[in-house]
Amino acid sequence: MLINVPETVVADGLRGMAAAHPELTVDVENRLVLRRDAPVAGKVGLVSGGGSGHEPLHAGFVGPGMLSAACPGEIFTSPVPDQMVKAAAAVDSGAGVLFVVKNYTGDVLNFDMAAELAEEEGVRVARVLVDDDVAVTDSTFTAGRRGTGATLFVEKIAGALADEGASLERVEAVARQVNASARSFGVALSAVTTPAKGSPTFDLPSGELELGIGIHGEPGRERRPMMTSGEIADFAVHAVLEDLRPSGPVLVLVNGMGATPLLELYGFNAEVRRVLSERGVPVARTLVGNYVTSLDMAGCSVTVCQVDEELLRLWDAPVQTPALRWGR
Amino acid sequence: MLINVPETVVADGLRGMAAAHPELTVDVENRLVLRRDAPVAGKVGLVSGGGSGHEPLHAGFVGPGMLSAACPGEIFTSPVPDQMVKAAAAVDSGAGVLFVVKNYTGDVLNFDMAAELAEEEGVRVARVLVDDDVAVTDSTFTAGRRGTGATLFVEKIAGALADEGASLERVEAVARQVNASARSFGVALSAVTTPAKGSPTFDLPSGELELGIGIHGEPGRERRPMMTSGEIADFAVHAVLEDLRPSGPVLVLVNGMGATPLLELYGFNAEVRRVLSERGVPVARTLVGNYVTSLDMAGCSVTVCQVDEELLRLWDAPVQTPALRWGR
Amino acid sequence: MLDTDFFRRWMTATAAAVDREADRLTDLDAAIGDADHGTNLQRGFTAVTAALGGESPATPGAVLTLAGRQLISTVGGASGPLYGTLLRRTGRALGEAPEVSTGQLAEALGEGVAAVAQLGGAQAGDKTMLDALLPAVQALGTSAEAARDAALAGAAATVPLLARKGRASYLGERSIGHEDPGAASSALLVGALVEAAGASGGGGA
Amino acid sequence: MLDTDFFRRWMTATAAAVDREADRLTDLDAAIGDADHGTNLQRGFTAVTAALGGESPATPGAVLTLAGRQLISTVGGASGPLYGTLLRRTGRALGEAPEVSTGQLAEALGEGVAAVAQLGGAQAGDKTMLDALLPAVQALGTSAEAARDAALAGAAATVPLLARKGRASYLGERSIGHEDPGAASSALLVGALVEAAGASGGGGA
Ligand SMILES: Nc1ncnc2c1ncn2[C@@H]1O[C@H](COP(=O)(O)OP(=O)(O)O)[C@@H](O)[C@H]1O
Ligand SMILES: Nc1ncnc2c1ncn2[C@@H]1O[C@H](COP(=O)(O)OP(=O)(O)O)[C@@H](O)[C@H]1O
Ligand SMILES: [Mg+2]
Ligand SMILES: [Mg+2]
Ligand SMILES: [Mg+2]
Ligand SMILES: [Mg+2]
Repeated sequence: MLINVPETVVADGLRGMAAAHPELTVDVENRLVLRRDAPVAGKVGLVSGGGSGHEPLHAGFVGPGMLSAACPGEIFTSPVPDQMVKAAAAVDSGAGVLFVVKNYTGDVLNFDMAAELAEEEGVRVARVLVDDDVAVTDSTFTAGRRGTGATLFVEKIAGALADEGASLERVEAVARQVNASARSFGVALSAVTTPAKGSPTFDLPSGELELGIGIHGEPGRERRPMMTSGEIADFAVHAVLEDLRPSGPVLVLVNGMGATPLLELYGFNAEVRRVLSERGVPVARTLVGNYVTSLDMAGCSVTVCQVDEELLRLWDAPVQTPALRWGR
Repeated sequence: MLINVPETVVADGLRGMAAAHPELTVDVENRLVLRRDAPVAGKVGLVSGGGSGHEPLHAGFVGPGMLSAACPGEIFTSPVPDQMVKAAAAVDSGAGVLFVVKNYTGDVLNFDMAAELAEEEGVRVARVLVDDDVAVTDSTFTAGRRGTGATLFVEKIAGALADEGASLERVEAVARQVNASARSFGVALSAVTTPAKGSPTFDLPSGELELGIGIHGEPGRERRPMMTSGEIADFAVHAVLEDLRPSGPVLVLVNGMGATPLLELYGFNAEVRRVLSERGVPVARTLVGNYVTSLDMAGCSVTVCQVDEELLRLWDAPVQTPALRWGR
Repeated sequence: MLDTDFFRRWMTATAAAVDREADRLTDLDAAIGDADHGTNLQRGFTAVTAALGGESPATPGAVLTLAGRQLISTVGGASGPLYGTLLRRTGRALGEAPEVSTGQLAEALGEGVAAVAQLGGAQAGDKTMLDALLPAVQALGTSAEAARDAALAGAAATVPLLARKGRASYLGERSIGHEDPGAASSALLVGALVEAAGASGGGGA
Repeated sequence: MLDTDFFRRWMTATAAAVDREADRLTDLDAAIGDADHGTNLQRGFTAVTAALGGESPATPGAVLTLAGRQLISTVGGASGPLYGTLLRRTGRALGEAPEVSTGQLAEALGEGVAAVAQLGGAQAGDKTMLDALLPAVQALGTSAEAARDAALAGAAATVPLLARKGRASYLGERSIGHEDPGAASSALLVGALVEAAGASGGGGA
């Protein structure tokens, strides 16, 4: 690992972000990454956060057109309420703040505590839960579906609407709509090594893969002998389309878990596109790359999000963050 | 590996690029990635290429403000002259074409053959060699320094000048200037597994690292017990500054080899910045990410490029490619 | 009666136990979670010890609410809010009394555990920290030793369970056969009661 | 005399040898290069075989120039232009003759090897394919068998050398102790001359 000591990995990363991105405010001590111009008058603030180790999510998505602030926790550990309360206070212009929360017990509990505290301080807070991972059965007997790749779509699209000056209610509604329209499925070709543990979180022989993994190094639902890129695309896209039956065009995220070469991700995208077209699903936009990662895990995930004209317009709207940048 | 069969990895990747990037022309059969609007009247064409496995280099750098065309070879294998000749013909508006060639025997020989053939077909061709890797002694007893991270700076800055309508001579001159002003040093924390070989190219126990590696999975000059991020930064930056003594501001590329988490790269950037400031070198711009990669290798490289006002202006100029995008 | 110093010793003993067992907790979490439970609690209880060193809470209740606040502010994850709530609610239930009886502690801890159940929505048998905490509260009426043994037994009994809450629930059937890390750490917390009592030379909490 | 068919057989036998030894060539390249030499030549000679199947070059020279063009268009890397140039130059030196003597081949191959030396700038002892090709050309005056043995000996003799050209030169001292992959493949090319001669039933090239 390219680290000093496990204890300082998150702080070191923030110092490095500060050095590389003078266009952001990076508060290393309080573990906050903020738009430099926050609070923007009249604009709803968009705050997200979660465990570190998923970079560029979330700090790499802070900037005009996307997040107002990100709260990075320890590796794979939800941040603490103090961070979110400070972030909310820093980005609230009076128009209120939307918390974008990935559905993990830790994130939910900490963001909920923060929402309570922030409201006590007079900030209007709404919350959207992202729970797009179809590998997890969404029932009262589980913690519910995990939040994974759809987080990027939620943050981009809600961020674009917030930048247009929409109300907290409208920004929250579009965020919910995006989450409800998006599903993901992920596959691991190797386990994760966290700095603190120093060895792989589970044992995955090189000729096997894990289907239905999350983004925290947890094993998946099922282990199988290695499959081809085409077979994985068949499996993943079918799993997604079992739960989401898009009647119109979709956004596609072909996401790397961190250690899979971009060349292979593009090759996988070719197979994902094949399966979608076999299933009659038209693709409006595609994003290929390492966006919602799991440290040094090899593998990939597919996220499909059905869009109407308004969502597509908001997706195409300008964004200026370290990791996503287009338009102006 | 996330592949179908080793033989189709490059073609699959190009199909996936075509699906993801309708704004580019991707010719899978002839292995070319082109700006859609090529040839642009009056503009010098910028053509690069090299072995695949270094993505996003070069295909991810095709677009307004950077490359006109990229020629991807097989994994870690220089492309063939046919590709470069076709690329030159496709992007030449009459203003001539600059070949950006990384200094490897294979790339040099194939691009030289292509230049001869293209000139026979009436295209004016100039060539710039990129050779920035200080780990290799540049002498008549070696193949000379390798081309690595500086390629990104050369392609970005020469691309910006070409987009302004500068002559072939001026574009070539600025490309040479950038290369002469840039030096790199790389470190591997793991070896590469190529699809064709299917096992690591060399054996690197997890508690050791290789100093002075290239981008083709070749071992480095020296193996050492694992070092901290700070120690690696000391070693790499000092190696670079032994060869380049910047008198003014520099661009810094903190580059991941493919499998190193972005969080760790940012942490490494903090250490690189520390060493540079200890050495009194002011940093004008920093880019952190996986840009010049070596498939699934864990590790990183540092590239430092001294810039004057003109080079900095060209660096900041708008660019619209899959992997680098800013301004407009 | 248990005085303020007893509660300080309880927290210090828990911190020491967590330090000692951090790797085991993380390994348990690696099997069915995300391999951070040990480091999470280590970070949290280090902060608790530091805070208790810096501030001087005057009552048993104040010791626990301070500790709970520290956990919430430093742990993160699922266990931060849950353990934080456990100690804060227990502390609040103890009120301002300068000394409390074992019975009062058992009752207060019962309120704390109920708050954890409410916050996390888990029930007995869901393979969480509750599976160690609930039997421990019952047994604390008898003695600290009985509570420790009940917590240990409760933690061990999570092995065959299928997880219904927290990250382990993502694994479905594959969560069976592993001890729940939060139940294991709860057994450490309860076991520390015995150490805290022993350290004063007294005859148990 | 060596007719057009002999040269076709030479190329086919080389393709077969490369197929057989591809993994070994790649492993040699993994040690001091980038682990692709075997696949590079396999791709190239597969294309050569296909081209010879599709077209019917009428002379020995035409067989070799066609093969050389195929290598240049399909191999890439350092070995594509170098082997491509070797065969094209050798073919060109053979001219239009429908049959050539072993002596003429030796002379033409000498020109081809000189072109490789000029293109790549390497000399004997630099740990490249030249270390197999140069002694082979000398020995081809005697017989194909002698050439093969000289090439094999030349390739083996690269083991203790320090590389001065190509990727292996990046390794400096660490390039010592490994056989050069290009020298190894050159020995296959030269060895295939013997097989081509044998396959016609004749007594050597
Ligand atoms: N809903 C819940 N109710 C009670 N305890 C829970 C719940 N969810 C998780 N836990 C406990 O938290 C433990 C995991 O804590 P930790 O690893 O620190 O947090 P995270 O799961 O966020 O990484 C589990 O082993 C379990 O005992
Ligand atoms: N300058 C040169 N002159 C002669 N032969 C060379 C030169 N450079 C490399 N070679 C030969 O090419 C071989 C490597 O070929 P290959 O692996 O196919 O290409 P690459 O090095 O581009 O991956 C080396 O083993 C060496 O014999
Ligand atoms: Mg966690
Ligand atoms: Mg090569
Ligand atoms: Mg955990
Ligand atoms: Mg090679």
